Amino acid sequence: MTTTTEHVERKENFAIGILRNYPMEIILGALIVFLIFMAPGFASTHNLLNVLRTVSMLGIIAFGMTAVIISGEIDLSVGAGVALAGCIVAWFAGAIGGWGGVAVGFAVAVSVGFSVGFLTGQFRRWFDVPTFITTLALFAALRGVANLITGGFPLTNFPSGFDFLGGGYLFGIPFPVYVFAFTFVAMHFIMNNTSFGRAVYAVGGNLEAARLSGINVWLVKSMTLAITGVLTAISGTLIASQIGSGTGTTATGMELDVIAAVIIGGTSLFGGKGRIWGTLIGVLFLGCISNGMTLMNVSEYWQYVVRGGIILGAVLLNQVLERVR
Amino acid sequence: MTTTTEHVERKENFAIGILRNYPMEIILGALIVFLIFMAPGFASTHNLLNVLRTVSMLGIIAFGMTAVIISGEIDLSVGAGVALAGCIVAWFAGAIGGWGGVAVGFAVAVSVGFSVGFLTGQFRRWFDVPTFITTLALFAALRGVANLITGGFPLTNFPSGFDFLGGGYLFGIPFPVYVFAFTFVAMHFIMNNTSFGRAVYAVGGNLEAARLSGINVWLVKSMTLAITGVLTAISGTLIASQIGSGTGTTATGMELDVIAAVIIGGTSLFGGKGRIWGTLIGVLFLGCISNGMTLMNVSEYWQYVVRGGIILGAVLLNQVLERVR
Amino acid sequence: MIMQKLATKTDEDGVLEFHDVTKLYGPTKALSSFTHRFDKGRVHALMGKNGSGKSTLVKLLAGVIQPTLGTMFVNGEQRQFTSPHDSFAAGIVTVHQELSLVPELTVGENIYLGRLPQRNVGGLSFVHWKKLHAQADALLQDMGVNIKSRQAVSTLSVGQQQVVEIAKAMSFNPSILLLDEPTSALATKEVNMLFGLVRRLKEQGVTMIYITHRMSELFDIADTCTVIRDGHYIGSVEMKDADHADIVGMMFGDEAHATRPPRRAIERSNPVLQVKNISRTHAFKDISFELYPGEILGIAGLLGAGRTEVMRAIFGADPLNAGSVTLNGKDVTGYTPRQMSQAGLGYTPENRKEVGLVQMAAITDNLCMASLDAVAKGGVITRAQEKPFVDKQIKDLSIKTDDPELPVSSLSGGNQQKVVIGKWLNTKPNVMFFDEPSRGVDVHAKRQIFDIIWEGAEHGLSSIFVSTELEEVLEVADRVLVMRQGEIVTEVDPTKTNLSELYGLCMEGAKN
Amino acid sequence: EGKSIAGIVFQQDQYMRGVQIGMEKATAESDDQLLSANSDSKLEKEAQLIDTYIARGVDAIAVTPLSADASMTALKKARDAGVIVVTFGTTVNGDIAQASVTSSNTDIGIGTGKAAVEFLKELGGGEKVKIGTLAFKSLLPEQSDGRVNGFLSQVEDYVDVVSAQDAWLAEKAVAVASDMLTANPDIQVLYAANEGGTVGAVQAVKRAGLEGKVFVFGTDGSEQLANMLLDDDNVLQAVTAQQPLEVGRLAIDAAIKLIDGEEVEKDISVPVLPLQRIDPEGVNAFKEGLKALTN
Ligand SMILES: Nc1ncnc2c1ncn2[C@@H]1O[C@H](COP(=O)(O)OP(=O)(O)OP(=O)(O)O)[C@@H](O)[C@H]1O
Ligand SMILES: Nc1ncnc2c1ncn2[C@@H]1O[C@H](COP(=O)(O)OP(=O)(O)OP(=O)(O)O)[C@@H](O)[C@H]1O
Ligand SMILES: [Mg+2]
Ligand SMILES: [Mg+2]
Repeated sequence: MTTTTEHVERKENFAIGILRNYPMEIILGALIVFLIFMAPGFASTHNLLNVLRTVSMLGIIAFGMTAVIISGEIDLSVGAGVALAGCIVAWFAGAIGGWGGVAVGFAVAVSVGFSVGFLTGQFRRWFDVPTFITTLALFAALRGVANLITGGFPLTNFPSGFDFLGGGYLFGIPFPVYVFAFTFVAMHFIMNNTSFGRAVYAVGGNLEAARLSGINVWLVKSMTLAITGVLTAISGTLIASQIGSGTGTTATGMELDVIAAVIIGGTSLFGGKGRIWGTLIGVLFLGCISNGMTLMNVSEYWQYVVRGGIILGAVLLNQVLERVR
Repeated sequence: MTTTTEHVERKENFAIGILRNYPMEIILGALIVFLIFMAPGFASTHNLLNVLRTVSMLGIIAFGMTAVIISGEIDLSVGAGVALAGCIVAWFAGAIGGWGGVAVGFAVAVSVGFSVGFLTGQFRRWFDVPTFITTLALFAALRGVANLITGGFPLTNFPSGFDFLGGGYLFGIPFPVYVFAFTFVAMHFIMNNTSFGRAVYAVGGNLEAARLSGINVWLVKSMTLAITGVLTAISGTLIASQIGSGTGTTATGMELDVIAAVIIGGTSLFGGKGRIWGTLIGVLFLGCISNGMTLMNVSEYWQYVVRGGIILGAVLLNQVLERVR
Repeated sequence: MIMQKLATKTDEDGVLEFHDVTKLYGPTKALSSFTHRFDKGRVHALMGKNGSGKSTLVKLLAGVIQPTLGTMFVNGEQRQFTSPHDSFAAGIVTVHQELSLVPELTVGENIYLGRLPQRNVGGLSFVHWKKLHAQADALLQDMGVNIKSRQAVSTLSVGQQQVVEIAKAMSFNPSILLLDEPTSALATKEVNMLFGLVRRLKEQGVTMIYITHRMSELFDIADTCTVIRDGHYIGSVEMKDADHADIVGMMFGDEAHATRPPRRAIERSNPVLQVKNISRTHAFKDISFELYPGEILGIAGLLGAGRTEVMRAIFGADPLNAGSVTLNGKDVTGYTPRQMSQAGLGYTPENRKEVGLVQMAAITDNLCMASLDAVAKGGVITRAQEKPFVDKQIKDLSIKTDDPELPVSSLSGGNQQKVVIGKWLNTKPNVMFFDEPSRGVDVHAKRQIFDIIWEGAEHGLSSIFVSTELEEVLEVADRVLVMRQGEIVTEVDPTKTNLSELYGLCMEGAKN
Repeated sequence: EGKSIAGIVFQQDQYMRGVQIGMEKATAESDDQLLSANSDSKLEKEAQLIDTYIARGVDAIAVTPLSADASMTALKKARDAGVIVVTFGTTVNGDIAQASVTSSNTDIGIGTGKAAVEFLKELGGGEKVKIGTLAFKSLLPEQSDGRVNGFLSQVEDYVDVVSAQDAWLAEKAVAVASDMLTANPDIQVLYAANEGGTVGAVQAVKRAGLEGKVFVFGTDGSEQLANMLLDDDNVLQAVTAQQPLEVGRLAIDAAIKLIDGEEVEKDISVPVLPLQRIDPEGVNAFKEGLKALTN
């Protein structure tokens, strides 16, 4: 008798342990199960690959944003950065032509992303301008520059085959998913297993303590922003490839989606806490909601309500589950 | 000789003192002087009143947002709240009719604003859900509800004379400016001279210390959010009056402008620090930039770049001037 | 208003009683079936080593946390405090171990936070600033401290902030006062001021619980001493019947503790650290000294004498206006903390909570934070690589923790201090600055820390040692510099002076 | 002396840019001044811009109102202040616009609808074809409904709308259109009501490998869409282009005439331009026209 009771108790504890340790994973799982039964076509390989492709564009940036937010900063300019990167690549593709043009454009876009991010961090250092402000200014300015490059017209002079990057398949899996997976692994490794990653957590947790521990705190913050700039340029190129053009209106409002994914994934807006893995869950969660609602043909006005409700519900449930003891 | 030198030195110190203590005021002043000479029509009474009317809608909310941010929270739902309030008022004006309908609608909108804000704070308390998330969810949901109320089409059944609220003049000054001025005075007073206002600073400056001092920290936070909700409803009603309709698409992206005004005004995104007066300056600053660029016919693509540049430049200069010692 | 005395006084007024009170933090038993009655109108010292549960007991009474099991009686009534507010209402006022002020606000506002004096105009009530500052200034003056009500708390040093905390407690006119290590940041003068206040309150019949790690204070101020060990009640003694050894025995059982090794002759030919004429506006000026291999240099001074500022500036945490610094024969003037740390200098700051530790990060992460370059091979780091570094410090410094993966905020104050030291020992420095390393550390752990400093010296580690407790400076250091108002006024040999002489040197000519 | 005319568009896309260029060209030769601005699809910003221009004392405002009803209040103020009001693209109720240059949204829908009728008849072979629509209802409900309903008015006998969603930015539209095709594998035709939606729909079909099975009908003319019509993947079948240059030029002409006190026709209609896969010459001619525009 005793053993049975014990066994049951153990099991219960095990279940509670899972609930406590993986609440967001469980919520995502529940959402997926719900969609499998309720959303026509959700479970098809084809659809799942589509969801992955769509979230890839967002997710690539979100991993960088996770590091930025953990380091205690924020980047509101990623949507504009995506548009700018697409326009730069498209412009060079048109001006130089062919894959050479694309390569040059991509290199320029990546350099611009890196430099703008890095300088944002240095601004914080030299002039104590919060990154919220700098990137808010960039939010407007980068999109303006993108439009100045294109003159307001979509640039479409890409070499043939360019659409592979955003739209093609490699071994049956959409190409952007590889980039997404690679970014995940790389950022996960960087944040957990490099001294740079450790420094990011320290800097966000207590800037002064990190500084007095001999960490080059501004370099660390600037680098998280620069990394995000590079990832934004990569995502921007993929998106330009997917829609076949570079225009200044691409990715409007994307910054909020990216930040939402990071926060839903459990990263604290106040810095010092967060996980790349959590962001992966957050990104997939948002992707599944959007996909599911379209599949279920939820009317556009209800979509707003449902989306808001699900986000709130999930985060709430997450907090409640974490408390189960 | 000695006296002269002393006199000069005193003067210099005085100038430096002004620079250090009122940097943002000086920057705004410089911008206004620039616009008087460079922007055709800027200095006309009619135009200045227009600027004031325009900034009123934003500013009313920004004062509430200042309190929210000082208390260490944030509200991303104000744009959606404006749309919802306008739709509620319009709906009741249509359903009940006349000024009675407007009055009921306004009362409902204010109650909804208050309750939603207050509950957001309580959510933070009970479930530890960051207000960033709750209001991000509301950001989507409130707009959805607004659209569900209107069915997607602007509701315009207002009684005649309703346009006075947003568009009319009282003693030669636009009506919203009175509301704006009243809100400024009230919030300035509350934040500086009431126990509640001081508690807001304490809660944002050191939550644990405030709690240990017997302050009901969650009530304080909830109240700042509730006040902002009420101010949002008021602003939403004025905007509905100004544009003569309630629609779900009103005030898209307004949350970012409001937060920008607060941060430009010197409030720290990390809580504990900030002034209502600073927000007033921030609001006027943003209003003058937009108005000036339109008057000077800056091309719309350049507007984005210029706007970004000016915001960044101003905050940067502000920080540099503050350091002059 | 919160402080209204009960209309009818009973015999049980001011009595605190615990019945089988237990407090669990997850698996940690912070307090274990604690049963005791604290009589009214007396000063009850509470002793115990770091992490024994003293602060936990105080927090229960302050309404900050709630007991897992058991009951508390206050003024003869069974009470459950769900918030600090409830505790105030019962007449209990607490000075917490960790500073709890709002840095952005003024001193006066902090003192009256949550109950600012009001003025009524036309039915609206708002803050009566004039009255507030007048009251606060009167209070501060009455306490005999030179702090102004309108000063911002962020401009005060840690010691001054502690004084403000005490002023805040006094302003409540408490009937029960709980003091959790109020003196850990205070120098002799302020300690005497505090003791004056405590005696005054005792005359008024106030019950006090007084936590300290400074044994000497007990005999000065306490009526009884209650000892807890690992959350358990061990016993109580009347101070008049007790002696030093009894209490230490109760606290530690029969653990052994270190004594100072014999002083060695220091080879004073080649300084490892040479500081020449350094100045920093508003902080200190024209400071010059040398530090030799294996030497422990003490700096003595009163609160705000500028010791912290000097060490921070040398370490590169604050800029210098003039002067030069040479470390290991290399000119390191203007180096950043990072460069300093790479050059072999370590610095443990005085306020561990604000700048010493990343509270939300794991103990492991904190211990490796300053030595990431050494721990990580080619920038790559794993828990396995960190483990030896972590285990070594936990063992060497006897850091009391169940799991190094827990956040450092879960440690008791003294153990947090050890983590700060461990963090720097992991960088294998050859010069260390210890700024108040013994603050909030129990007698035993204090000896351990001193032992670490002495043992380091044996192996050639040079240290600067700063403590507000002058007797520690005399014991630990090989040579002592005296600072007054930002200047070095003299140098003394600790073997050729005594406490009162050193205190006199620190005081001489100082204002007030 | 030179007149000053404000031109207000509501978003940054190719069509609006085209109108602006048309306006610029119409004012370039004279010493008239064009002030241009963008209301970002926000009614309150539109009202503010109009206020600003009234304050600046412009002679005329040429605007593409965001809403027939909701834009009335602001424009009425302009009229009351003696400013000439000309609308283009969209118009406003209440007899406020003194001239209105439009290709109606309904016409735009009808244009594509007409081009689709024969195609749908054949595709359905007597049965109704299942279609999905991509609109921009939560951005600009009136315009969006105008186009979608115009399209449906032509083809309603031959189609069955099984999915109606919003998506107007290309990258969003790819995802949404993909999802629609997944949820409704029987969809054979997608209709998109703006340029971004059309681009997204075409990319979604190609990405799903459904070329030859699913066909797209869209809206707006751009180089990218023209190329898609000419591509032999057979996805995009027809779009209805507007003539933004014409619209811009006519709006300015009307404004100048009105300022000078001349009579103008109140409703100036600019024909829409259907572009179809089955008419490559027409598409090529349109492309040439575009080149002239961007240079
Ligand atoms: N929030 C918490 N979470 C987990 N454990 C905690 C927490 N607070 C305290 N503890 C643990 O409870 C025990 C008692 O801590 P407490 O702070 O009461 O010690 P203390 O006697 O005041 O020590 P010190 O002299 O160092 O201040 C310690 O083991 C500590 O690690
Ligand atoms: N942030 C600050 N702003 C202004 N003055 C300060 C600040 N911090 C310290 N001071 C002042 O600088 C002087 C030196 O302070 P410091 O903290 O170095 O003294 P200390 O000898 O270490 O004393 P303590 O025991 O308080 O640490 C004091 O007069 C102090 O009031
Ligand atoms: Mg303690
Ligand atoms: Mg000090």
